Amino acid sequence: MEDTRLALVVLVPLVGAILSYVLGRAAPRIAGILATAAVATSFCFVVSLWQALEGGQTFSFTLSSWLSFSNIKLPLEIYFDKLSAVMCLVVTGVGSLIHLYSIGYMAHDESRPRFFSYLNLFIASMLILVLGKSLPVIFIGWEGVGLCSYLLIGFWYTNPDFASAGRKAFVMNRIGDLGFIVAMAILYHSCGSLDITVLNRPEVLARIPSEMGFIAGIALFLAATGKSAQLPLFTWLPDAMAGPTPVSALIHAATMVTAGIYLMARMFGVIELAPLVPAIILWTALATSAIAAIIAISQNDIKKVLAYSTVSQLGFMFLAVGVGAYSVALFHVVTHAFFKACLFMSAGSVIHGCHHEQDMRRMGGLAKSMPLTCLSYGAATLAIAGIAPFAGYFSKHAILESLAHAHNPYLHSYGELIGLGATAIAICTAFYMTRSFILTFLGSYRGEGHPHEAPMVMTAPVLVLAVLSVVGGLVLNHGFFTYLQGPLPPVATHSGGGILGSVLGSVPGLIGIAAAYALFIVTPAVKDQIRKVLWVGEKVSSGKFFLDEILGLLVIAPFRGLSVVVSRVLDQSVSIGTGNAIGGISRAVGELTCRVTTGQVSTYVLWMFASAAFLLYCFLPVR
Amino acid sequence: MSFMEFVLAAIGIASAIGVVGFRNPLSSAFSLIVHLLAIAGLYALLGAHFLAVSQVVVYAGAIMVLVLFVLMLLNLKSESGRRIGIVRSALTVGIGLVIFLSISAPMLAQFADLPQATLEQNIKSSEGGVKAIGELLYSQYMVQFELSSLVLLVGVVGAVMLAKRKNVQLMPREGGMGGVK
Amino acid sequence: MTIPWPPLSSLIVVPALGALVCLAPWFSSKIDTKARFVRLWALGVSMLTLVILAAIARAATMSHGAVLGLEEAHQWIPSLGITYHLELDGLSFAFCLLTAIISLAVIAWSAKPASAGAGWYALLLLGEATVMGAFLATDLVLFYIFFEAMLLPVLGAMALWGGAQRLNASLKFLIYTMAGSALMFLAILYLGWTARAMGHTLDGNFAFEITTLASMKMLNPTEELVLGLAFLLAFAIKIPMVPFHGWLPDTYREAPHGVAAFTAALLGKVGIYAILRFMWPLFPTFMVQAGPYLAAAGAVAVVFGALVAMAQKDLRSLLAYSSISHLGFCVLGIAGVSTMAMTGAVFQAVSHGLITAALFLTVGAVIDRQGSRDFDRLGGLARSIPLTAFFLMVFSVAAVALPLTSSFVGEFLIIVGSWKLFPAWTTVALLGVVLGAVYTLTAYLRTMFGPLHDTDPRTGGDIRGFDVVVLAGLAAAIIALGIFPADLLGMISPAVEVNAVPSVVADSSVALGFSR
Amino acid sequence: MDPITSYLGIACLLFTIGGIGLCLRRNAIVLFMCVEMMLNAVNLAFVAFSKIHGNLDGQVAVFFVMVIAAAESAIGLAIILSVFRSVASIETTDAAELKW
Repeated sequence: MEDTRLALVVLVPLVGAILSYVLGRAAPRIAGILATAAVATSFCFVVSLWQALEGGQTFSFTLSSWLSFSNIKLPLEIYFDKLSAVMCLVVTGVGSLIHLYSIGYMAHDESRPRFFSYLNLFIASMLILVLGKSLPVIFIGWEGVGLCSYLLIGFWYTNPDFASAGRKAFVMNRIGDLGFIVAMAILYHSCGSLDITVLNRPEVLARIPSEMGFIAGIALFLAATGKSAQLPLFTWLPDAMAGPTPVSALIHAATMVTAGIYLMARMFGVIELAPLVPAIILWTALATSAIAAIIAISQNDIKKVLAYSTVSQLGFMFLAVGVGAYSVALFHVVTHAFFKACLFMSAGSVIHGCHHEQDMRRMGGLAKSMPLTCLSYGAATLAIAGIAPFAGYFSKHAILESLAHAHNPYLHSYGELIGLGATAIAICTAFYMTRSFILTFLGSYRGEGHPHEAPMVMTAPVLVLAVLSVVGGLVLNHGFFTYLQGPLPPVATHSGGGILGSVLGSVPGLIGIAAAYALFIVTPAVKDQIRKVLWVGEKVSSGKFFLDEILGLLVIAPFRGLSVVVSRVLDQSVSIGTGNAIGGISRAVGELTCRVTTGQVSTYVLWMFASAAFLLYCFLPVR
Repeated sequence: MSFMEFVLAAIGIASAIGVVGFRNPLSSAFSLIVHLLAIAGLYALLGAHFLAVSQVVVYAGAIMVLVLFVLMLLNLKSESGRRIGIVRSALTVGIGLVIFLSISAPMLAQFADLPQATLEQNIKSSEGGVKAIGELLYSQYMVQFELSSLVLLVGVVGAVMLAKRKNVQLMPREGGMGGVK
Repeated sequence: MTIPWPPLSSLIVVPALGALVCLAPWFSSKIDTKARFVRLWALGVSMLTLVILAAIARAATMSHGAVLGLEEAHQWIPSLGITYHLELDGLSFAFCLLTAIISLAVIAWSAKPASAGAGWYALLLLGEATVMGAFLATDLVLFYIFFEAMLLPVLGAMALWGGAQRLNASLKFLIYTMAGSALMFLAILYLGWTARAMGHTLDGNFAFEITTLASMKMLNPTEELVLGLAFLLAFAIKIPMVPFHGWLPDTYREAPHGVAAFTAALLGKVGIYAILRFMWPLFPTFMVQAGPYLAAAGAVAVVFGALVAMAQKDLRSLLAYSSISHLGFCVLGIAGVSTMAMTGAVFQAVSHGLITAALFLTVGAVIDRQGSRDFDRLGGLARSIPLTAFFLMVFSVAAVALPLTSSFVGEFLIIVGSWKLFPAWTTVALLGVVLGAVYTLTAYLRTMFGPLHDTDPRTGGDIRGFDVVVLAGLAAAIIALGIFPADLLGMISPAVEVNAVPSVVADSSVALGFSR
Repeated sequence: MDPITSYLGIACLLFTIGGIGLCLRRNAIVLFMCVEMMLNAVNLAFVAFSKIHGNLDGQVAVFFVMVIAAAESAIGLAIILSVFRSVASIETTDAAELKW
């Protein structure tokens, strides 16, 4: 059913982006307010559309006839159903809170208008991604988000490392998008259309030949790994912390990185075509979240810890996708958006308070000077650790449970192993989060200067998100799965299982917290011995598994070398060389032939006479 | 071949070989004059009387005199220096032979079968007296005649232009006679 | 088709006459010292050409629906059977539109070489006239004449006002193109002869008009192979395809910015257009057999161009190799029998024209103002020239084929269209797209981001006044084509189908999976 | 061989002798004379032909050949003089600057 409000949801942030830049140049203060207002109005539209969504009703709106000519129909159409409603609510809701927060955070930055315009542009492209009715439209949002993350990561472009971090993010996303395009090509030719509503119908999926289906599935997963930072392509996320903290909160915690899971959920039919694809997803997810968790333990930069924790949590979500529990994964997406955004923003307030100090070793004892931020950071830490009443518990518990019911042929024998691994990672998560909490807020202040509490405009959104990460789980736990029954396949879940169940469920979190508390507060000395004993693990973890170096060696160096070789050998010597060589040859032949002119009259006469003789001999009608 | 034709032909060929053979250009000039006169004789025998006379006047008289004049003017010695290589002369003679064969064979073949009668009759009618040639010249070949006057004019003007003394003073190289300043 | 008002040849005559008037005495450097009036005059002429084109298109679409099909035919040299035959269908309309826009942009661009006076504008207008002619002519000999003629204005401008090595660069450019087109001319003559020999022509002498020649179906496979290769060589050098691109780096390094923009945007496209317009109808079986090789050449060009661009030290040659990479994509598009891929290729060619011209002009502005073109002397300019940085960002993003820019539409259609026919080569080309992102962003990073290199305040300053309008216009065109490509695509696809595809599909032996 | 065609034979022979002389000799004037000789051979053939065909066209042709020969000799000798003046020697081998 056509609805202009849907168009406004996307267009308002877009217009906001342009206006906030144009007007912002005149008066920088307006930019922030304008941008936040734009996202807020978009949020209101989403809520009003969400209210109007009952039963199977959906909204759609065609912005332009885009790629439709002769018999090809690919209009630029956006589509609003329950799944995109959930995602839009998260994007615009958390987005507006973050916009509000960044008014305070970026108060002293002189290129604020450019920041807010990029932020709004990001929200607009994320909305297009989430609302896209056909895969190419989703792809528009997909690349738009990549571009905005490139612009925002490299926002302080005077520092060359930040700029190259932005480029690294964009290129890695681009490698993922390669898969997206390949998948689109396969699906278009076998199913004839790229419309998401059509693609998930079983009779359409039956038309895809099996190995093509497998390639399409893997290609889509490659796209998701690029965007949601999974194993092969996740090293860009920690470097993306070079951008301002609101950017990390919005893009690299709440919204963009979840695009991969949204795509998997949308394309669940294609993913499940070949049973091997979910298995591959499961194993990569497990490996990624394990590696990220281990690395996070030894990080000293507060934002890097959170970045690796995001990668690990995303791994968790992909675990749920791997076993086919898409609504569970989305539930974790929502709760993760709440507490991770809250964590990042409180970290931002800490950094802001400590005059842009990001290293936890020069923080500590901030509980006294920044009580509110400490409170929200604590709440969010408990949530992410998966302690009973908090949001994290419900979604993480649901994932662990759905792992137990995995019925994928490739995973029968490993069912419990994956469950155990997931629990171990959960413990790890609790451990490094508590470590970061202790290092920043407890003990004595190790930095110089005196940190101060962030202004109200920053702490207010953080507190709102803290409340959400406390209450969110409880509220959403029951209605969420049934709500998403429509667009997504059903998933077997049961209620929280009473007090005993919740205590049992939060045991891994408690273990992690206890261990961290013991090591860092009670007996710090023990920590050093362990570090000496496990020095190999410590070296690997702080060296980030040397992934950057491996990637550089395996991918970047060969290509750079190849480009030099190709440019020098193939281009210079072959194509340009042959051109010059042909020139040289013709000159040499020229010099050779002009030797004939000896300047002697007699030679010329002899030549003339000889050719006369030859011609006469040939042509005169002899005999 | 009547006796007279045979003699004249022999003289012609001998003098032709003489022109090529003699080292001294002066003697080859004289041998050429003899050659021209022999050819003039042959013309007369073939009935081309006007041509025979003009040959003697124009060719032998005018052109050869001019040649001799130039020879005397430049006072050239006989060709100095190295002899023509044997290989080169053998090659040239070889080529010459090829040319001779490839020209004469078809020509002779062409006319070998001419019936004697028509031949006799043709000889009679082609008496080349001055009147006959004059009529033909001024009727059929009027255009060519006028053009040839143009050619002669160009010849004369050209000769004057080329031979005019240029004010370029050039030091002559040894060997030749002292250059005309 | 009746001769439309205004007649098609006005598209050629108006710029040509405008060029002549530019050379008139009153525009000479003595009177109009800073070439202001001659620039206005040239602007007026090129704008008029654009208006004429729009009028023709509107008149055509109104009279018979979306399909454009205007012809203008006169006898030119009857004894040789050469007719002055112009035709405007969707295919040539797209390219004529590109020519008109690019010429307007290049003429409007203020930064012309200092020593260039009225002659600069005359040569540009002449260039526009000849390129327009190349896109309209459907008589092979007439096309060949324009194919050669369009080289001269560009060559002249480069030889007169180019960089240090301009003379041998232009000489190389001339010899390369001449060598290619000489073979093509022989092929054209052969076609004319066989047409006459086969007695198909009505008045018994040669026939060069493409539709008559195509309808004759007179060539056996070996003839098609030989003639096809001759044509292909000429267009391969023109596009350029990879092994034949020897002239490109020198030309783009030495040519003045405006001429480099003009050449990059238009001359290459004639190759793509001509393959669709002439080679598919004339040599269908050859093209089908050559399909995989053409696709391979295209894909290799994409990767090769990207790799070499990554290794470039200076901005201009990076752009040169990037245009090889983008055009490789178009070649991939026209290799196979698929309406979607071919329409995508034409659209990609048009969008590449706009983007490269914009990039060359912006980079030209950067180079003129910063006085150097290699990366280590440039850097951190985003702060000192923000507006140029913004435009360069927009055009780099378009060059990387981001959705909602015109190049995404082209690339998406080509990839999805040609995936069914050449899956392997399409994936290789996709790899090229990723490499494309690498070198474009590296170039942008090295010039715009990072610390400011030279301490002295840049005297250059940002682009001002009319140049901003030009770049804004180009950016608007790129984004508009990115969001609303449907009507242009609607025009191109029937023309492509009429031109290339049926002659192949009708040929039963070749009913290759003719995909949508 | 009947009498007339023998003239043709002689003409061919003279022509070749002139050609050989042209190739072998180095002195400009001797070359000039050999050319004259070749012209004469052609004239002889012309006259023989006019005799065979019975009309006078051949002889008129000879007349024109003589005219050309005269003009040519005037120019030729003038050239030889100017060559001599510049190179002070009549040998063709000495006037050999016109080469690559």
